[in-house]
Amino acid sequence: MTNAAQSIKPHRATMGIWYEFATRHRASIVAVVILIFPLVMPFTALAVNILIYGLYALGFNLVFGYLGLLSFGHAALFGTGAYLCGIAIVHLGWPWYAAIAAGIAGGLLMALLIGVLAIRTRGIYFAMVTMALSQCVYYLFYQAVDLTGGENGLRGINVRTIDLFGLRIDFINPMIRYYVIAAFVIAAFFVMSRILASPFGAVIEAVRENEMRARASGYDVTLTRLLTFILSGGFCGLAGALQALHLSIVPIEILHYETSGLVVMIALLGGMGTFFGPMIGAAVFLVLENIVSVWTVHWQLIVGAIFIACVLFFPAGIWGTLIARGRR
Amino acid sequence: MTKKVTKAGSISRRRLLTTASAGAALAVSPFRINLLQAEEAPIKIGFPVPLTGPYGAEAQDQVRAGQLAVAQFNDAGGLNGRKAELVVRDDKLNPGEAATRTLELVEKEKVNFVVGSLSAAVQLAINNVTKERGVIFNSISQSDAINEAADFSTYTFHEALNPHMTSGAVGRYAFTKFGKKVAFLTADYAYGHEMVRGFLEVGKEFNIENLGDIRHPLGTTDFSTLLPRLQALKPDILCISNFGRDQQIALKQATDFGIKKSIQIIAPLLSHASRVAAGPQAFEGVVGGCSFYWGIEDKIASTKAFNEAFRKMYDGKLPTDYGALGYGGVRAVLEAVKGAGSVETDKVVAALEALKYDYYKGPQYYRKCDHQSVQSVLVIKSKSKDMKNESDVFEVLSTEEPNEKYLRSCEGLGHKS
Amino acid sequence: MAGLSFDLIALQLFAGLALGAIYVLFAIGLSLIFGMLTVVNFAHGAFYMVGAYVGLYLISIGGNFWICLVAVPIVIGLFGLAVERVLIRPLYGRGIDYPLLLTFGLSYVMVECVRIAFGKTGYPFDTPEVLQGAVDIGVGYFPLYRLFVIGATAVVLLALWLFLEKTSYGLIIRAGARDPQIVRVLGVDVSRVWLIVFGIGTAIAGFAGLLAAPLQGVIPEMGGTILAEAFVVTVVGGMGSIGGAVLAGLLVGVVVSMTSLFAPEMAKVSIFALMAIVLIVRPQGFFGRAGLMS
Amino acid sequence: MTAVAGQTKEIILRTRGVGKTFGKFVALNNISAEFSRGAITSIIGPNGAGKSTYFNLLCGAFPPTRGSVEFEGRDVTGLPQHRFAHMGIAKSFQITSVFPQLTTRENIRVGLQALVSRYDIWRPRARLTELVERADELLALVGLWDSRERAAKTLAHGEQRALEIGMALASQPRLLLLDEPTAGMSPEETRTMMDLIVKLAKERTVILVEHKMKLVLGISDRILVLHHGELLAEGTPQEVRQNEAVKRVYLGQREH
Repeated sequence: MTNAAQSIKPHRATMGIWYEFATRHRASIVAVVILIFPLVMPFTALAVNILIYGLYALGFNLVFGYLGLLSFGHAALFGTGAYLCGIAIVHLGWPWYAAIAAGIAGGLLMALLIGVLAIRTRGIYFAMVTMALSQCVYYLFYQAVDLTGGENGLRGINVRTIDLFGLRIDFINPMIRYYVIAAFVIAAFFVMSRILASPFGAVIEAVRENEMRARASGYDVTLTRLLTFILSGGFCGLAGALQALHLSIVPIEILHYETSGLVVMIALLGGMGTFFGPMIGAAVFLVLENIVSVWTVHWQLIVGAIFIACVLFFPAGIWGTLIARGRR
Repeated sequence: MTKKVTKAGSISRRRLLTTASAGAALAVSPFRINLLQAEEAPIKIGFPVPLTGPYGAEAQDQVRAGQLAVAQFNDAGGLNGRKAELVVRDDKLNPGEAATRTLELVEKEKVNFVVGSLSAAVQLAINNVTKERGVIFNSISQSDAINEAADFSTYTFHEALNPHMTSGAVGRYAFTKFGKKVAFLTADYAYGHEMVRGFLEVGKEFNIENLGDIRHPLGTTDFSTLLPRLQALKPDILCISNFGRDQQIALKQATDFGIKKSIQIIAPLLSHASRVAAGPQAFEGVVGGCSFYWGIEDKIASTKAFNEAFRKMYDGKLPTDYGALGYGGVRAVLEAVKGAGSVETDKVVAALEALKYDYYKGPQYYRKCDHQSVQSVLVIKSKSKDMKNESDVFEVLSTEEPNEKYLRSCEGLGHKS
Repeated sequence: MAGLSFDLIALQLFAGLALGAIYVLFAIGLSLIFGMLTVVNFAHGAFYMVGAYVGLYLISIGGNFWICLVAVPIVIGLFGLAVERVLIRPLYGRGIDYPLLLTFGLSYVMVECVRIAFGKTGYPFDTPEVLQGAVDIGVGYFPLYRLFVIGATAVVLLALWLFLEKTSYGLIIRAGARDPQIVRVLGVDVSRVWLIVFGIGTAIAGFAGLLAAPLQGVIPEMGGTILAEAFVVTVVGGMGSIGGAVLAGLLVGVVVSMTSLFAPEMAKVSIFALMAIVLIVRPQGFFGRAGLMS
Repeated sequence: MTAVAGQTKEIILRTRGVGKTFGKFVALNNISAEFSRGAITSIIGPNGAGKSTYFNLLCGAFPPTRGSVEFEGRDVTGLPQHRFAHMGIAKSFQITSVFPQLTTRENIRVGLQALVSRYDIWRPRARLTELVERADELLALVGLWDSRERAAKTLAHGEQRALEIGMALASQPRLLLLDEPTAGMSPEETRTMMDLIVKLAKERTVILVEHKMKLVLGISDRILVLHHGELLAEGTPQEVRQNEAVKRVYLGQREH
């Protein structure tokens, strides 16, 4: 089902020079791009959203692109991260960094719960079970009004300043907020790059490529899937936590299945199973939506049409197509 | 950024979605030196409303009326010649999007004020962003939570009615007329719960008998599994506390089940657009509340003036309830600016607190403790015959005059007295 | 709350079955298309919605509800044929994700086009005069129109059953639903069969939309909610199984109505909880093939 | 009926009364057999004899309905398949099964890695250099050195089969299970494969499932003949060739 030939592999046949360069220094390239990014965006809050959705899609892509499982329930991982971070600040009065840790832990834990239940189903059924379970999570948070604010959303995640190495930084300042969040996103990209280049990264791809063969080679396919899903939850949880800090609220819509659908769209648009694809997909999608929705209220028509065109003509996604060109 | 200063009069002809179009897409560096906000720079009012989504029609009306208030302000000379401008954004009815757009309005557009929203969750999201940044926000949609101390701030104003006020007015009217046995069908979210709470509080005065409260999930499209149960309770009054499409479908299906034959249906809030979308049959005989109905123009001078200005600007169209809120919300802020003689936040807050105004529905003022606009509530009934035009959908049964005693007490909301 | 009489429970059960009828009608099209084409049609809700709008339009230009009952499925079916030919066909053999994502985008486009053509606000859709009012069904009063919906669903199911059992196309489709390879081996023009199946599936969706219109009015977003619920129905029943869709549709209706009786605010999530439980216990649904689409 | 070990060598693998039913269909019925260490044992039989079912029980692809499987004196019945690989049992598939998008070398490297590192998410795998070296050795052994940088899906059929053997060897098995290793091969490829099998059998035990009896007669130490899910005969190639029951089964059935 995948078409992830573009994924990064050390022993790949004939690479272009720039491609090889990009592969080797992918984390540094991301860092540089992220630094100058807000300068070219329509507004800083959008740039932050792109980073966060890019990170969310990066985590999702680990399961979708690299492991080859289509999950329709990733909103539960993203949303749990956001809510736990928010709850830690609003109700428990935790410092911001501890709240981020709570968000990551929330993503990991929710992924463990959903993963244990869903990981044995396959293909379309996996998509449906994850969707159903994430709907149940939606309901759970919706009903826990005292903790989550229910339909009104969780408000009051107000972090005005953050203390860093003795410095007091103004977190309300948009650029500073951007760079603080960017630091976390860069760190996450680095970790993801390590995971993909690790022995376990090879196992993930082996399981996607041929489950039976992987099993015969001595890999526990179910456990590998579960661990990958949990890792993915950690990235999505971090993305959620950053989103909570950025917007200072957590809306219940974050757990809606449309949030799950959105990340599929972003990953596909950027190029599933590619390292930079999710971030590029997030940037293109959100910028497009922003521009078109300022221009016309019928932005969904344009977005839908672009989506159809992508599926029909660029199934490898934007980045996937570029890589395929570049490698030639 | 190119010159955005617009000559007087042209603003009214602006398209709904002004500013930040092509120019914004081109690199607007946050590092760019902010040219001193010259005196000529317009007074910017950010206006996030759900242009897309199920309340798009209402939102469009909010924008129209907001533009009218801006045009009137500018035509009257602005603030010593300084014009105002409405910066409209689509919040997509999503609090996350609303928060993002509010950040854009505050951080990039550098708006002086924010007015808008059409959902409880969205207004709370916007409010959380603006209050952190010391920007005045005048909310034009319903919520009880925004009055409460936890969400309130000095910069938070609430032009719209809240559920407590509407359900109170409707309850006081209905419980004396239709009976004491009451059953509830309620959308299971804060707004629905707040409305029921309002009814029950009023109900204590009238000794109503609460037969039960059935809560349905938000976005329910089929009430057939709930209605037999409600019917079996045999109430005098069925109180349907939900909004928008939930309300339209609930009323439609209640009609199909023949509930109206023996039971009076009341709803805390009847919206103009919902009534038009669902048609006269479904809403027939339903009694509810609203903040504004154009039909009171016979009695109230300010309504007549507002209706006429709106008609003139928009080819004879009549304003709706949400449109009027958009007008009131924007105009109150601009009048306060005039009164303060400045756009400085603290001065404008003081001016708003001191404001006694009558722009479109009779006298109003913002209560000191929670900045809730104290105002009249109309109790209306849906029409199904003798309609003069397509906007002639309600009959006003009574008007509850503005009175602070109909609001939740400041202490009850958690404000220090 | 008092008043849990036997009559009420019986009426509730009946209401559940009536609700299930619409789920069934919506889900069989979805299931038919999936079983034959392995296309998860995310635009099914949009076809349903367009069906309701086509009905609205036909009535506004002087048609009546009975004409719509025939015309709407034909119009939507033809539209479905065109969609299959132009958009879905190039994606066969590319796995299950791409048609899914394409139809996802298509639903955006269809909804927005309807918004442009008919406006963002919904419209009322009157119940045909002869079907207005409620009738006594022994345990209580029930709207006549809902009884009609049950009847119409039964007719569609019967027609579909006759088509599948008694015609040569039906034979091929049944064989194909069991094993797509067989049909190819038999040397049948598969693409023609796929085209027809997609047309029938969407036609039924349009018909369902028309039937739902008098129940809730029409609005561009009306397809979204039922789509999510219908996925539950098809998955619980076993994807590709028409019998499973019928059984699961009725079951979901009853589960919703019974939850409504005891914990109404949980009515929506009960559907998803049901699906999660069924799939965890039996990953292929009631009648699904194990390992399909892995 | 218990097969007797021909030589005095130790038993590496033993099945006791294993059977497998799928629904009502009995695929395999009560097979007890022993396999000697260091030998080449072939399992033969006509189509539908239960060879593949038996093979899958031996390699742990699914558990038997009845009976037990013992490896090196240890009961391994019902263990998950990946555990079989850890214990030293490797298999190749009847239908070619490789990691199609990975390079030939990466295919083998992944196979090798399973013994060394399965859950390490942090250290770069490029640092496990000894795996690459061993992968190169195995590539040379199975004759794929020249194709080491090609994606596995681009290899010819015979090369893919060889790659599979290479991957099986990667887990350093003491027992190598091969399911019709020459299926679909040209005569020339078949000869190369047979030579390779003989070479491999010098250092490990090999169990071979084969449809074509003639192929294995020459290289096998012992042969098991299955028919209708039962063990029909068992013995040295010579004994099997002269077995009346076997002759009857294979009579008229031309070997192809």
